[in-house]
Amino acid sequence: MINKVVSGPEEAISDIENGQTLMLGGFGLCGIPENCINALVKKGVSGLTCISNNAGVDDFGIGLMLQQRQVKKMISSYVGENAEFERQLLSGELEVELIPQGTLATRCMAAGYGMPAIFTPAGVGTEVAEGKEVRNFNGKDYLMEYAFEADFALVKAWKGDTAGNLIFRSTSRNFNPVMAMAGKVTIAEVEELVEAGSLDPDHIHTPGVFVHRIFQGKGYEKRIEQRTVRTRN
Amino acid sequence: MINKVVSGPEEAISDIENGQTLMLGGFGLCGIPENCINALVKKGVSGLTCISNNAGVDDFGIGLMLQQRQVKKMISSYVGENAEFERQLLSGELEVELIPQGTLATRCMAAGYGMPAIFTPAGVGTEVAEGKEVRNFNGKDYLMEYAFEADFALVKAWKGDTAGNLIFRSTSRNFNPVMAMAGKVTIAEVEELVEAGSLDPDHIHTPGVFVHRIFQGKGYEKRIEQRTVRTRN
Amino acid sequence: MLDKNGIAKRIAKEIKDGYYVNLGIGIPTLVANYIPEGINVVLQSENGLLGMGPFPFEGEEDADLINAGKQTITTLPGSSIFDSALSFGMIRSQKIDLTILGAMEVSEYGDIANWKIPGKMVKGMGGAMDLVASAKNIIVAMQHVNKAGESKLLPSCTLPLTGVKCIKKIVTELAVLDVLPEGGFKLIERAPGVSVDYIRQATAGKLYADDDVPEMAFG
Amino acid sequence: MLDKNGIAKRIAKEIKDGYYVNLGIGIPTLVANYIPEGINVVLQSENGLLGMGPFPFEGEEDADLINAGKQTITTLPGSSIFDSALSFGMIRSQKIDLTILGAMEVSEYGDIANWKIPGKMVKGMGGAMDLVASAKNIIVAMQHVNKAGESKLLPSCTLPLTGVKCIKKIVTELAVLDVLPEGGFKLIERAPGVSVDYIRQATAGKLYADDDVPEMAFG
Repeated sequence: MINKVVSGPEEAISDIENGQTLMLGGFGLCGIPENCINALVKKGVSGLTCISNNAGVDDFGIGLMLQQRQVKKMISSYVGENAEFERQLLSGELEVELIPQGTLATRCMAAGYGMPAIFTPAGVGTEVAEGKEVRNFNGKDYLMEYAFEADFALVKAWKGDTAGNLIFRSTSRNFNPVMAMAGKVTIAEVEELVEAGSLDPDHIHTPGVFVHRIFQGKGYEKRIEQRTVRTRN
Repeated sequence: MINKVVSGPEEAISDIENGQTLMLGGFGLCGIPENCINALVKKGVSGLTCISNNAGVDDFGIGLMLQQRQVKKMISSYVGENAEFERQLLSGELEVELIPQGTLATRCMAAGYGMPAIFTPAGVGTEVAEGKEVRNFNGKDYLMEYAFEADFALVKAWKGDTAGNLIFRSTSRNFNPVMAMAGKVTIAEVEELVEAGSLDPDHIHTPGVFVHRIFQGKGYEKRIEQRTVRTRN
Repeated sequence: MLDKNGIAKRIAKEIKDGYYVNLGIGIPTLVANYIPEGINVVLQSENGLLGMGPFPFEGEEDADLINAGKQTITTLPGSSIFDSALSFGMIRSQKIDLTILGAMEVSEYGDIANWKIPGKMVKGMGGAMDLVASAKNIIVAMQHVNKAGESKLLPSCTLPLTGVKCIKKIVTELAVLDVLPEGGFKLIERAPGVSVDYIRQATAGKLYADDDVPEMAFG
Repeated sequence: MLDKNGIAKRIAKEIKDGYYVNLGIGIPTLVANYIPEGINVVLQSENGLLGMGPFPFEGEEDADLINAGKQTITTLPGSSIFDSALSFGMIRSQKIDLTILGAMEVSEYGDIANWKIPGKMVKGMGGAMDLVASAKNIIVAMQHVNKAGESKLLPSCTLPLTGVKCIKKIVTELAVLDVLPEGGFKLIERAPGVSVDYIRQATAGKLYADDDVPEMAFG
């Protein structure tokens, strides 16, 4: 097997440069590449275009990169819960492209599947459709949406092996597998890194061929955005 | 959970009618819905269009349906290894549409993902492209291929639960998950049927929402087409 | 006049045995509390889960297990996890039987606006545009009038659209209404004690009402 | 002049450390036997496997574990299983570094024909059209001439095409040749004891050869 292991987040992201396009896995704060984000903040790289469903909160996730003014443009489906984000957007410092969540996921998938474009009905007849090709199939209108291109995809998995195979846990899977397939370079951080051969081939969510670098992350905070509970009767 | 369990293959396929379009999972003889095929042979339904990567061998798999003249048309990528198939094809009794294997898989996936068409470079400049729309993206030509529509998808899984969730074993996964998503009615036969809640949600390959009927099959032969072995030194 | 729970309770009556259901944020989330006993329903959360259960008991929250509203949740037996692309794949291919979501405005042709108010901070559409564009059966849970007393059931939407000609049924604090294919709101049920005239006054779009519109019944 | 194993052995030299490789049926399958020691290579089987291992020991065959040639195989540590759509997804998105397959004819522009002989029973293209249309690096393993002694390296293919302008390198029993972007076969290496003139006679398409074409070296 091909060994993809790197020493840690610093080495993994060392060649990310100003102005590049990154995909970041996660939904809300769930399943985000915490170690890579922290390393990007430390490195101070800027002018980034970030493709991510959300933009974190003020003091966690992509919010940390926003505070450092490292992000030039966000491509997301939902960007609430972030005061600094709002300030930068209203002041014109930050550019935002909002696209439907399913379109976002499918454009990532399209890149991973080598499909240059896909058709979706999401956004037909709305401002999302402006400037886009509309095509009718079987009486229904669809927008043609292009596959994303990202210089790097940063994803977070639960377990991974030295060959780059990934297994995600529960709903922290979300955008991670489709983004893992879509990066020109894909960096995976995992809670537990094991030897190739330790994972059941039938359980693997992302085959190692899509992953270029992998490392075991440290100090996962896994912050909860909306803690909702019920009480025992 | 919604219970999808039916008594067996006879009940599962009872409303399949002459002239309908079926998808059948499997690659070669690996992971084919043996019980459903046997029930179709017994039922004697005919004039079928079968979407399946292969057409079985003379005395197993779809070959059994060919012997009974139940198949009007095969849509496949590879149809060797079948003398009766060849005879019917050359005599004009059987219609065959050969399409690239990746195109076949992706047209199934497109149906399951609600995408009316996809783009693939496979077949550009060949007779497969005849009559199809060619479109250039980033300097490369692609064919537009339509999502399949199938009245029924018949798939074979290793384990399944009463909610219709499926887990496949090793390379018997092949076309089964994409076809499971693509049938108007999807019938799953499994080697082991368990109660909902017995399977780890992270291990499920096909979510139950795609499966309409499920039953535990019997007497799996799992024939091997090319037995290749090495000798111990 | 119904409160939010009343709206949720009335909508719950629309859920049939064997349905896969996607619940939006707000009132739709409350619908889960009123699903009739003996009915088997599977809730989808579009971040990648079928078989969503109730909130966890205190101390049992799992940061890796959240719903589309980012709330900690649980799974029920028979649940399955998948990535976001497959999640919207099943939405586009209409495997979800019923979608319930909120709205700022609905037009008499079934257009819906629920994601953007020009001049205000825009948070994004999330999965709403995918859901309304694909779902075969959508119920809108909304207030009939806004805080300024203006109708939210309009001849045409004034806010940027989320989707066009996609809403077929609306449940508000005042009424249950169908959107007619040829345009117009058809009054199906009145909230307890609310008159047809009251509803007519609160509805800016065309309203069609029979002489005898029944009051809502609850289970 | 090389036998089939010789062709496979020469092709194996093109495999670099860290490559993901797809091997077609026939001579390409033999290449697996000659992958240099110390080189880490992962073999893909397009039915849905990365990390294909050797044939199983007798008695250990598993009907659920086969390769694209329907042969019983094994997996190596670090292997992964996936469905056929994802398998061709990774082929289309060029995650496979090298594809090795057989051919009936190759044209001097890199067109390939390997799936159909008009008037004969057609078995189908399987995954060949997907592979040649997508792979960034394809090596053809083939006989230089057919049984009738006619060249299979042609100005243009006479058989129905599998793909156009996609082949960049060919290894035959006689030679290693590159296909030039502007058209024509460039002779890179001769099989041991085979002269340039012999190769020229066996090549119907344009052949370019330097004065001093080296003999193939093996390991």
